[in-house]
Amino acid sequence: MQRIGVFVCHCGTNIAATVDVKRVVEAAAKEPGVVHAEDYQYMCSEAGQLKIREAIEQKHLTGIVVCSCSPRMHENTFRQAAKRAGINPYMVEIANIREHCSWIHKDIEEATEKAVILARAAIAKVMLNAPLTPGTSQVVKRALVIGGGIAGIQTALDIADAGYEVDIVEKTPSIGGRMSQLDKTFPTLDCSACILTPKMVEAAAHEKITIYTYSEVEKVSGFVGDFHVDIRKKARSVDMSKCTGCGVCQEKCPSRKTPNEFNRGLNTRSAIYTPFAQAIPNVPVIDREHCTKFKTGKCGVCAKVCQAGAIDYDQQDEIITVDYGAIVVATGFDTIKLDKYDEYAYNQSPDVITSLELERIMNAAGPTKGHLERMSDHKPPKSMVFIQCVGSRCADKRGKSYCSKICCMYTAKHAMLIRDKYPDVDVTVFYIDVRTPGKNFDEFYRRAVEEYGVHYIKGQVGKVAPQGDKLLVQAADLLDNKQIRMETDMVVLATAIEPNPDVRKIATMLTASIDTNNFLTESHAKLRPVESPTAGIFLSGVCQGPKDIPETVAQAGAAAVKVVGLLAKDHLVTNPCTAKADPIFCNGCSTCEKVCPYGAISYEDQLVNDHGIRETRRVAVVNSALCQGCGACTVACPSGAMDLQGFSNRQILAEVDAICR
Amino acid sequence: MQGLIERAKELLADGTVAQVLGWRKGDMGYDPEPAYFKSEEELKDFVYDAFCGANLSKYMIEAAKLEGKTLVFLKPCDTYSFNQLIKEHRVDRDKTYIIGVGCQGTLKPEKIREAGIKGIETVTIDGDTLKFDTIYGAKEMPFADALLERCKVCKGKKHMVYDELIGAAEDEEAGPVGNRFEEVEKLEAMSPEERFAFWQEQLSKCIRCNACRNVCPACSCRKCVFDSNQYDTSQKANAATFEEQMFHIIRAFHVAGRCTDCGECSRVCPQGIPLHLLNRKFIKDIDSFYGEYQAGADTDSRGPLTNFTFEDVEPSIVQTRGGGH
Amino acid sequence: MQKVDMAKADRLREMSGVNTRKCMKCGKCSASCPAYEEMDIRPHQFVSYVESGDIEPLLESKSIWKCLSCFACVERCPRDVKPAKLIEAVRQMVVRQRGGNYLSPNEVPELLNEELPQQLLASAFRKYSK
Amino acid sequence: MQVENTEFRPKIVAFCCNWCSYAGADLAGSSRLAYPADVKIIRVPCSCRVNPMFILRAFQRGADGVILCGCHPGDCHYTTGNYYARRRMTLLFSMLDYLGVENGRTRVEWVSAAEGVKFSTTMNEFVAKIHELGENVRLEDLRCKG
Amino acid sequence: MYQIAKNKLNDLYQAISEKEDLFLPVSKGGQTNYGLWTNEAVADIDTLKTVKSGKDCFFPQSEVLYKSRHENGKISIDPTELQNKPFVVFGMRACDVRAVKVLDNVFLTDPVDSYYAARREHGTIVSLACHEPEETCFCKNFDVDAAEPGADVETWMVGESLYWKALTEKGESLTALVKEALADSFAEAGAEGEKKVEKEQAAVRGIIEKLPLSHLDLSRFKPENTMELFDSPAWEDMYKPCLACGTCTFVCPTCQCYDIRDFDGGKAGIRHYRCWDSCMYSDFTMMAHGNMRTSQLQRFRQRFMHKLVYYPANNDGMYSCVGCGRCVSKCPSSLNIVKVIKKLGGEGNE
Repeated sequence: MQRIGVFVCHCGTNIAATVDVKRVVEAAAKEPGVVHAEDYQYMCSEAGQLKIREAIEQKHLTGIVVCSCSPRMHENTFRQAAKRAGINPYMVEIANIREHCSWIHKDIEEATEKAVILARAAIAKVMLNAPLTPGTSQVVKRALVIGGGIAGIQTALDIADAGYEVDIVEKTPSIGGRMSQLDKTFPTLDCSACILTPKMVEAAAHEKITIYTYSEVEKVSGFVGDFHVDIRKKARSVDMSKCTGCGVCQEKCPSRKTPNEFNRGLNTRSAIYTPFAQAIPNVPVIDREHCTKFKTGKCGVCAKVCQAGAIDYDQQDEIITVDYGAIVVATGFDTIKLDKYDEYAYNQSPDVITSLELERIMNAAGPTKGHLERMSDHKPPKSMVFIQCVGSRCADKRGKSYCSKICCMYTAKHAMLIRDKYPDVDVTVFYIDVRTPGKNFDEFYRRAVEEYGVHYIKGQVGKVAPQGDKLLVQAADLLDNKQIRMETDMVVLATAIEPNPDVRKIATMLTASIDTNNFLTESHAKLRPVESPTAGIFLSGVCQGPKDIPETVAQAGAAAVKVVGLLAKDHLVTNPCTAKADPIFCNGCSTCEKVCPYGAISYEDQLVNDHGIRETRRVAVVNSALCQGCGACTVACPSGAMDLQGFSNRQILAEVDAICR
Repeated sequence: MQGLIERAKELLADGTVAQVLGWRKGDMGYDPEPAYFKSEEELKDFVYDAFCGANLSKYMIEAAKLEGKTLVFLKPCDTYSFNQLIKEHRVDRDKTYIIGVGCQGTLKPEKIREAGIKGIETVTIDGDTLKFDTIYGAKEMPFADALLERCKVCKGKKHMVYDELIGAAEDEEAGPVGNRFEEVEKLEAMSPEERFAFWQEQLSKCIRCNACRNVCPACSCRKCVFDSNQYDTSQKANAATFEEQMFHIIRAFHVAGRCTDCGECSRVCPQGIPLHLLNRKFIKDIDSFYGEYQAGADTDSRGPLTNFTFEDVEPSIVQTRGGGH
Repeated sequence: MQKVDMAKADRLREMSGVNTRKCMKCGKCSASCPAYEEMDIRPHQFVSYVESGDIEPLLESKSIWKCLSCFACVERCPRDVKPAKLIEAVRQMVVRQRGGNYLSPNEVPELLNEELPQQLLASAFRKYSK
Repeated sequence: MQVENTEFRPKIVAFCCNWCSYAGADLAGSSRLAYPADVKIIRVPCSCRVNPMFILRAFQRGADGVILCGCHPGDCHYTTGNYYARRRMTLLFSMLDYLGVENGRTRVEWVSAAEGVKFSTTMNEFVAKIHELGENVRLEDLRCKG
Repeated sequence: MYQIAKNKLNDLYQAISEKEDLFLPVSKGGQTNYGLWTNEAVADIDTLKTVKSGKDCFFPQSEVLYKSRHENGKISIDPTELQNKPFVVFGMRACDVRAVKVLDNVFLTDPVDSYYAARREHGTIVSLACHEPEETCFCKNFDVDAAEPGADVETWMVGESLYWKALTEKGESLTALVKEALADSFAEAGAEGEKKVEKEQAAVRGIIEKLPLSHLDLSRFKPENTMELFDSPAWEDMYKPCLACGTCTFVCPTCQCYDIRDFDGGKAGIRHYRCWDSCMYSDFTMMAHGNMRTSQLQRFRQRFMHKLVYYPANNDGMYSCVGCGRCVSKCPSSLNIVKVIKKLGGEGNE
């Protein structure tokens, strides 16, 4: 017979303000099986946990129910408290009377009544709980980082420096990511390449780091500590072991009309190419879609000019399977498409550009060799307009609801750099709010205004229209309460950023949850910001939310520490809430096996003794190390032989009964 | 029929099989029972005619535990059930010798009684006519009028699995007959209130004798969930209509995607509840939501409930599909 | 001292279906407005006036007769606030207070002119007939 | 949307998967997004854990509506669980409809951990629907009444 | 003896039901079973055999014995009231009337089953003689006379009239009740009526004589042959087609086994109820240690040994089979007690 204790938490006033805690205690005390019930200000506090411990010891409780916040908050806290008091940690159930009750209801009567019912359901469930013992599983001492931008590189370096093997999988031909496209960085204005390249080189040279560029993650199976990942190494058509990186092939390649992705399409590149001069690895790839040899079979110039004989037109995609203990997602971002913003004339005039395009124009290795000029006539502009919040903070479907966070600062940077290098160019920034939280950020913005004479006008631009070789900008100056119509030579749009679209596919493979904006969800917004709710999956960089370089690097380091913390363990404790087949009921029909996503179910011939009737039969056996406890098999099983420990049929039915009573 | 007996004798004699599973003559001419035959002598009571409605597939679960091979006679629709049982590892194909037998449709004695024919002493099937000697004199009725509902919408006279065929239909006449979803469609076209009344009247007759479950080749569980103490379902009592609804819904759900539509449930129900209409509803839904699927047509495909596609319809289709639903 | 009339503000919100709290004060409506120069109270101000319950000046404003109902502000507002609908609502409120019709449907055909955009006529009818 | 407080207080059971919908309900809670107290949530690891029997049992015991919430298709924590749940529930709901049970009493909704607002609006809508349908009589078990 | 026109039977039902609950064969969903007479009910006394027998009227398939409730830490018990109002069962055939005697032997001997006893005390049985017995009938073997069904009142349907004869005190008072309510349409049948009934009886007995199953050899089913019958190798062959369903036991008018269970109805409390059980079920007599009968052969054997050997051994030779033939027509596998009698009774039957 179970002896249940019920502990009702006030959570300060969070619960007690809307739920009559005393009445919950009274009602719970009358439930069959309950031998102890009490309430306390903060059950999760040291003192609260002590109360639980005392009650368990003094009243010889076999199980406890804590009526408090969501089990997602403190289930583990109370399980540990129970464990310390000497009962099995799985003899604990939580009635969520905060998130699911006190916080959403206003009427005390109603909320109290509901809290009583929720407590009753938890009591009914715990009455059927059985002690569970977690098993253990091995940890593969190797990590995978998906994405080779600054987030991925930093995470990989930190993990590798701690002594663990790390693989980076990068989709493009080189690591470096968005940061490699930037010219200068705020607020210090140091050269982006100068600080990034050494990290790239370090990663490439690190003995613990393996880099797979031009590669993609194809399939992921397994679970924390033991993921199995298929990586597709796309055919490069260049033998990496032979290529010397001399670049002759790229010079001689006759097909040169492909838009240069690295320069955001502002110029073109050859079909065989390395994305940029400092690319790592410095080995080109053949873009088979645009290569004449692959399109028509005629050409082969690159093979002829390659001294090293590295060109290999017959190379095939290769799939390798590697086991990892942890996976870090660092897939980064892209700017949103501006197709739906006709009012800014982005598709109508080459002189309306995005900020990332401006970065390339400003960069010495960019399409204009670093000269500021209009893309239409290559003339230097006399005046420039920057428009903030293009596609950010939008309630409609055209843009994104969030603030892209980095635009205010990089716009100030651009404005400042232009005024510095070309003092005769008149620069105007139209803003809604200037957001500059961050060390030395506001000072930086003020310098742009005060020292460099950038005009900041509060008011979003309504329309940009090409007029002759000029652009007409129409806006309202909200502070002067007047409408502005001004002609300018160039317009730069601070375009919203969004997670790399590929992240959705990757999140699905990893079973990591993702929000409506395609940002990966962190396990807890405040307390676990670099962990995905899926065990063993960590988040680094903008894939989790907009952030600038220093924040990205900080998060990359944090993710690395979490990975190292995981890899440092030899064994992981597995979830004991696994499926279990009752051989007496099992038909051995193989239905459950078909729905198991983990291949955790196998069949064996077993001697089954059903009340003295002995028979050797084929029955299902669950590998508890592989089983993750989803319960798909329990419903697929026609005879009800399969049940889930911790969420058994009887437990759930008892909850249903208790709620409907 | 003599051909079947002769072949069974041969297979017994040459040691191919150790026993024969077929039908044994009854007392009335319309009540043959499934039976094992172990010798030539016993086979004199063997019978195969339109009254041999029983699907012998399910008996093969137990037969797998016997010594030696068992020869079983399966009608075309029985072979679907057998295949499904192979898929579920419930029968042993290697210990089975299947003779596929031809079928002209099977009969329901209840229908003869409903036609007012009683006191039957002998029955003769004479082409399209059933002839009876009764203590109330000679009687007859059309063969077709005594057909089981399932045979009026036969899904085809092709055998899905066999070692040899005797008397099986030629290809041209083996195709399906009638629209088996007609009755389901009729119900679907009713208002929810009418449907509720219909099922209420039918299911309230249930006496929980479990004949439907026990005869069903898909209900092959060693121990049924309804025989388990775990769920607090009152197994035997027809105490409240809810229990009957629950039992029949769950039973239909458990066999959904596995039911071959053999119609045994409706054949055996002592209260004449059209249970096949529940199973057929699932079959119809599966066909329309997830593509045509015939359980038992093969032994290795994934059943519709252990499968999915990314584009599957959402459950809200039940609300939005409109029509009589 | 400003006279606060929250009842009217609520009424305007209800009539227009505009949630004034969604406004983030970016001014894109005013930036887009072709009639801006002729208005005494600007489109973005309509939103904040209603939000603060300062309705009297709106009812007296000439802006409501200057708005072309071109809906550029509705189209471009990043927060989906729809200032033009709010202006329309103020206009209706004024017209209903006055109770007079300035244009009857019978008069419309006479005014038809091939050069005239139909949208203008439709909005004029709305503007002067309610 | 707020439901008027009338005599009829429906009993509504919401099965929520641990990873998305239960967290979505938590988010609705921490965002103080109200929905009627008639809704009581049962935590299950995955939508695929929900056996049709649980749903029938709820109706038997007097529930007026049952809703199942899980991760969006493609986002299942266990990769594929909600796909199976989707098929099972589609067929079950269709069967209940076929038996003449009002088809608004059951519902499946995909609610992610980030969709507190959706959770709350879904529950408000569902409770309103159940108010419209009134008390569940077609699946009631008289032995559980009174 | 009284007489009432067939087309006035609804008046008869109405008259009885105004005073007492009336149970009679009612057609619903295409099947005829005993049910309560109401204005909407479709009485069907032409069908020879109801699917379930009239056993339900005295020993319902499921009945609550008591309800209990756990509230505020206290347990309360609320026993079901015993039957305390008179009721009438109309239309029972001779075999079913005999079956009630079989049940009486079980439930009315010490220890008396008070639920059953109360119903028997308050119930009046109006029997109905058979008109056209079927080939599945074999009541003659058990000395049941389908032409003279007995009980409190016995009736015959001859042509367009129902003839009514009270046999007991209860029968007399029911007759008085009917007479008072119906007056003219329920009249003395007179000598002519008696004659008609006698003629009908003779005809029915003649038919029964000719029925194919009317002459079974029951001579071997004696207590002294118990072990021999028990050990017969024939069981091994016979049980094989049995599906282990409960059809035969649930349609049987004499099967009296029941199970007692609890149903937790939540706020409605716990119902302690009994319901028919079937010895064919694998969990029949399931106990903590398991089941005494571990194979279907044993369960199958139990049923027929009980009907034909054990019961008569304890009840002065009265068989616990009445030859109604329901199992003969309803068994999904066409198995039945007749096949068993023939197999075990040796050759030379009939």
